Amino acid sequence: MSTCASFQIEHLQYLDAEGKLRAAAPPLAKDFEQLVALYRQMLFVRVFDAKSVALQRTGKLGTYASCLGHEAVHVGVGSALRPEDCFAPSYREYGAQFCRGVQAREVLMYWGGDERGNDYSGPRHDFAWCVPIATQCLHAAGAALAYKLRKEPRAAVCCVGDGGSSKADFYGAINVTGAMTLPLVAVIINNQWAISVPRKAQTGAQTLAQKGIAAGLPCVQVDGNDLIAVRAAMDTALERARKGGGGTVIEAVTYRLSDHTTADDARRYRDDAEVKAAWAREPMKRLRAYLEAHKAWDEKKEEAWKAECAARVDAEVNAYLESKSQPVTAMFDYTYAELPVDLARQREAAIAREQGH
Amino acid sequence: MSTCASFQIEHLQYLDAEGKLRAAAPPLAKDFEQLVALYRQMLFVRVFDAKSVALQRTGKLGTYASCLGHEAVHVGVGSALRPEDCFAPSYREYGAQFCRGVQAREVLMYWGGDERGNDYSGPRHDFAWCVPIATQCLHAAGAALAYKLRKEPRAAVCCVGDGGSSKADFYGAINVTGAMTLPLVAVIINNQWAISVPRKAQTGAQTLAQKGIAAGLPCVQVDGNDLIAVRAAMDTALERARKGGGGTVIEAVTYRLSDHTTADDARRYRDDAEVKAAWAREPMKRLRAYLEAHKAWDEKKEEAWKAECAARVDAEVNAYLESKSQPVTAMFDYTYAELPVDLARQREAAIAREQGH
Amino acid sequence: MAQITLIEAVTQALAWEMAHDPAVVVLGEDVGVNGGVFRATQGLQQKFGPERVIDTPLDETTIAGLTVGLAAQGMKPVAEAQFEGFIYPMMEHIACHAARMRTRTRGRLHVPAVYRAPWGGGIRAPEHHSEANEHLFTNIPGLRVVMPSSPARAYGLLLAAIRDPDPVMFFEPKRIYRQYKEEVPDDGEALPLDVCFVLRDGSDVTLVTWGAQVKETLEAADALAKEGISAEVIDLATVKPLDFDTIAESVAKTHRCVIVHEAPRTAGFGAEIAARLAEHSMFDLYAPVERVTGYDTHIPLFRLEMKYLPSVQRIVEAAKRTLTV
Amino acid sequence: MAQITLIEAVTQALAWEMAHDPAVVVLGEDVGVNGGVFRATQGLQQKFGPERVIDTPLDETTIAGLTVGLAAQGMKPVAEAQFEGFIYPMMEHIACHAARMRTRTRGRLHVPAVYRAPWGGGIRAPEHHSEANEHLFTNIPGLRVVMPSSPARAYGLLLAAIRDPDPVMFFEPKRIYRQYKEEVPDDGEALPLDVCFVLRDGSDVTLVTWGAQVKETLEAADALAKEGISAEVIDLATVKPLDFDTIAESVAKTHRCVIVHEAPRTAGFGAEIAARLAEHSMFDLYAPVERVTGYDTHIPLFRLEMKYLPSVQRIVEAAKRTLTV
Ligand SMILES: Cc1ncc(C[n+]2csc(CCOP(=O)(O)OP(=O)(O)O)c2C)c(N)n1
Ligand SMILES: Cc1ncc(C[n+]2csc(CCOP(=O)(O)OP(=O)(O)O)c2C)c(N)n1
Ligand SMILES: [Mg+2]
Ligand SMILES: [Mg+2]
Repeated sequence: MSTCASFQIEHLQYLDAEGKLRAAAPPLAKDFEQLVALYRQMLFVRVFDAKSVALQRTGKLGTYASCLGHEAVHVGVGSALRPEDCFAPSYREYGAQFCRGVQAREVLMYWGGDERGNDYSGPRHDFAWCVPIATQCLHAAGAALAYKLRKEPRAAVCCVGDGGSSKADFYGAINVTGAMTLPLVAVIINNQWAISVPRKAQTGAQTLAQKGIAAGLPCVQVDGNDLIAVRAAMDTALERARKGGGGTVIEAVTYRLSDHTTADDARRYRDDAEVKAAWAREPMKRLRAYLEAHKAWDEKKEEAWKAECAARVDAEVNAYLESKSQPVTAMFDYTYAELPVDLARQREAAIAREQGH
Repeated sequence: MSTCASFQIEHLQYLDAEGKLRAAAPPLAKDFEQLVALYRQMLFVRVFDAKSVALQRTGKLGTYASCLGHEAVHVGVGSALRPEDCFAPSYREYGAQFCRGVQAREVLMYWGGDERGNDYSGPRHDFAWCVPIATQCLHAAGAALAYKLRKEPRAAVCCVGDGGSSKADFYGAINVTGAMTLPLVAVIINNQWAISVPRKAQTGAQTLAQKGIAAGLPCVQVDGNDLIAVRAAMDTALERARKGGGGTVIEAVTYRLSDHTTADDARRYRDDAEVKAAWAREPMKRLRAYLEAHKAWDEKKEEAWKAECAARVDAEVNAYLESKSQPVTAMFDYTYAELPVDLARQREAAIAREQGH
Repeated sequence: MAQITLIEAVTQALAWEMAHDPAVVVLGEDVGVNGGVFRATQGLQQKFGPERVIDTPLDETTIAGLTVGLAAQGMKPVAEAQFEGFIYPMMEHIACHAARMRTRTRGRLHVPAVYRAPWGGGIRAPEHHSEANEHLFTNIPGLRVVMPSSPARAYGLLLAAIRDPDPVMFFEPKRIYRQYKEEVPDDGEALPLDVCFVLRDGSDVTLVTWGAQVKETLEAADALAKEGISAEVIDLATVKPLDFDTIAESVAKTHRCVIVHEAPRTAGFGAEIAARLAEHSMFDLYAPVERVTGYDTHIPLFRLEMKYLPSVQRIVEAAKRTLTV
Repeated sequence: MAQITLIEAVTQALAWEMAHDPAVVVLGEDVGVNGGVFRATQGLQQKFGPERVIDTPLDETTIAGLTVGLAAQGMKPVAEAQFEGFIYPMMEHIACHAARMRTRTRGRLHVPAVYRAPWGGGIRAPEHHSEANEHLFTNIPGLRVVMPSSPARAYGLLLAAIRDPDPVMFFEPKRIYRQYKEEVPDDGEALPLDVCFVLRDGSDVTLVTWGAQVKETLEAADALAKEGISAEVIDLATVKPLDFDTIAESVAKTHRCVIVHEAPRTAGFGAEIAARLAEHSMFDLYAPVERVTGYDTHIPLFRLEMKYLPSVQRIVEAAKRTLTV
């Protein structure tokens, strides 16, 4: 018996739950201008998120997937990307997408039942929100392959949940990334729950990061509530990817502080105590504490920025609420580049029906 | 940065290519009676295999998947199982199946285009040959779950190729095995090729065994040409499984000495030199050398047993060649437990057509 | 004996069968503590334990394949796809194994499994939560495809599906999960599979439908009655194998037929019914068969989805067209 | 200008388009050095390099999803399923993404991909190597389903499929891969999609078919001609979207129609054609539409498979039945 391979999974945390630096941190930890900008982005997302939930509760939005508690990992991922990189979200990563230019009104449009939400202002090549779990991972791998074939120094990034890391597509994506040395960064956002299914029911693996070993990829676990750690892991992975060094699997450990979506009631299946404990580790508080300790932020700035966020969000909400429905023809017009004869006839019939009633 | 998990992959080999014991071996290494029985089984498979290829070449059999070079891993796996365990093969593991009571004529029937081949004499609960790659892994996991739920001390074993270890179903099977502590032993038979695709194109992982890490399972790599190593790994894994200790991933490293199937021509894509080198490591020679060194086997026994194998195989071949086709009604009679009205009418029409022509 | 909804009837059938057959297990995503995202399995885990009501990892391939393995080894698994729009990764195991195991092994092994899924649109749900994809399965030999459209039929057909020795796709029209309640005795009485249900007798036109569209179709029959037109309404219930004789008999009487379904028109299952009518009932028909269906487009997100789904008015108009030829 | 077989025409079309459009890449299992198990991609890797002719890991989910990603980012991938019976794990990506990306994003992204697969039975192949599953895709909006039945059509339609900005399922009837050779100029000329081909003019009965059954159908037309019956033969070529007008026109002339396909009968695509005829051509038809199809069973292993596949004789008989009503 001889050992033919061995592996380690590292855990990355700089900023602890109290906002104290726990390890020799990367330059970002001292770049307060950037940190403040990122913190503001996180706060914007949180304000937007609360408003969206409220809109749903009052019947002005369909089912909505809250991102409460994911601000550090989402903004950490989104801010690390360059415009020419490609982002393949699931359905929750608004924080990442806002960094890239997607507008809040587009998020609302999508959850408001209107395909135009996916016609992002953000990078036009980014993938749309992706409901079929984990499938986005393979789209990102395909994008990464396209860039590699065209010798473009771009990376593709997908986000997938702890639940999604069980699905075929996730394994397929990281495996092909390893086999073909693709510039893909796969970020597993382990928020402990897949609707009502806890992380431990998904897999017997001690960490989700170690799934990368199966693909022969570098993999690392980060504290997903620590913006600095997320950014550090992303920066390293993206640089490797863009330079032709291949892919990375990052597990970002965080917590879904909200219900799964507004259609869910998490009290059915998880303890208040667990949620309460998770609030103590949430990502905003610790970053704020750190910024305040370094005089980069204070209560006044917090209030002022919150007010501005609220105003911006209101404007976005209004734009959404004032949007007119698409005409009935919109059902037909994007099915193919050109309308086949059959469909053209059905389209005519639908128009006639509209006019008839 | 702290290490949160670490892993080792062990490689198991007792009998080297020259038939020398390389490490402190398990009791089987000294149980020459059993070893001889297993060697005879391996030789029977090899004789059968050559005959089957010849049958195909002369138009008496359809496409056939040869098992040349896999004798140690197939017989190692099959002989480790108990009748009440469940075996889920792919399409190549006759050596394992013969240990369990499947008849050579059944193998021929299947590749001869007749479903009756799958109506095994072997354990009636074993799964059928499985062409859709890796799907058998999940059937074995389902069997393992059934046994666990019914508290039966039985294990399920699936075999899957190096190629198959890339497929969704393999990952799904080992993941659910870890998540639910199922008595499943997943044996990856790494014969270096998936038709024309070499092992290194399947994955960036250094070993295929390490895929088990992704599922939190014990995993080990064995020399798949070393019967003693295969049996040792299987015995350990099966005992753990039957005792409720959960699953194992075993990578058995071997080599496909034949074409992929008789429909394939491996000279299109692989070097003669590679094949020649692999012949030096093949499983029969080393076991024979070991047995002969310990006076448990000799040339005379070899010739006698070969002659007997040939006679037995001929009898099986004759039984196959003499089998009559199923009647046209056989197309209909196993589609549902009871014939739906529609199908009954189609069946009548088919009978009428038979009689008409 | 309480009044229950369609989805409660699903739960009641599962509970009955689990109580009476220890081989029955339920598995899927969120079926356990949460009782399913629609509450179809509500309370079952408390009653029967986590060994029989099993939350799986999030992988439909896994669920489908485990189910084949369980069923082939003596269990009677009832697997759930959380929404029918997520059933695609289950298809290899369903088509190549569940539907084929009996044929492949000449009866040595078989797969008495049920694959359940909430089906169809109209509940203002997010993307991929509104699919009506029965066509994926209706051409696959060895399967049954069943779709209940009332609480009583949900109860009786699900019991039959679980007891059936062959694999059954059981699609639950989620739009009418809670449409109305009716008394459904919890007596373990199954309904026959492979049989259509005539929900309403009529003499002028036959309306054939299944799933959630039974609602609009019955309403259309009401509307037609007000105009003096007597519509017979047939609920396929078992889409495959099709009980065509019941439809043919009806059309022999009414001489007219409108088929209503939610899925896209082209190659939807309505085509099979219309084709059989063309083959077997051509000389009974006084007017061309009409199909009122979804368009050949993806069902739009919910702001437009009601413009996609067949409406009462479209059904009424089609019925009248058959009467004016 | 050489005489080439259908499969050589596939290779020729791939080579042409790869030479003229650097965005075209081929991916799948064994497509590289081996040139595909049927040799459809023979020589392409030598010519265009391993970066454009890519052997993937053995996972159809991966192939399908990579293809979506490639196509959405400006490539034109031609993905291969080694056999059509292995296409199931591709379905989620095809149905939920390839077919839907344009709709979902209002045209921002789209998926100009081709999914090729050898299709159909009759070559004495092992289990799962003989499937005829076009029905899996014909109800899915946003897809094209194309099936060539001659070397020239294989060449022209494959070029069109690759150039088409929307996803195309391209099913190659492997039984006639090498049936005969014909001259196919390698001129990069595509054939139109969404159009049926009238292969033979006739006046007494219309025979509609696609894929490998074109062979038997043309033979049946010959046999009928010997008996003085003039059969028109239509090859759908593009199964979806269906060019029904060509069929309707023919039936308006012949008043009789026989549809021939290899897939199981129930809910096979023949049903759609028969249904449309029932709707639009009812008063043109002098006899019920006939369907000559596979049975509603799994195609058996090869000892029995020829008893499953529609034969010339079955087609001839059906045609005659339409003439004796
Ligand atoms: C293929 C598929 N199966 C099931 C679902 C239903 N579903 C939506 S979200 C979800 C849980 C996802 O959990 P996770 O991956 O951890 O992501 P999170 O929601 O926690 O961000 C499920 C089962 C789906 N959208 N797609
Ligand atoms: C789902 C599926 N895809 C493709 C194939 C075609 N195919 C048959 S065997 C094979 C290669 C399998 O290689 P491996 O898993 O290494 O097993 P081996 O043949 O070497 O034993 C392929 C691609 C198949 N049978 N099933
Ligand atoms: Mg989660
Ligand atoms: Mg192999």
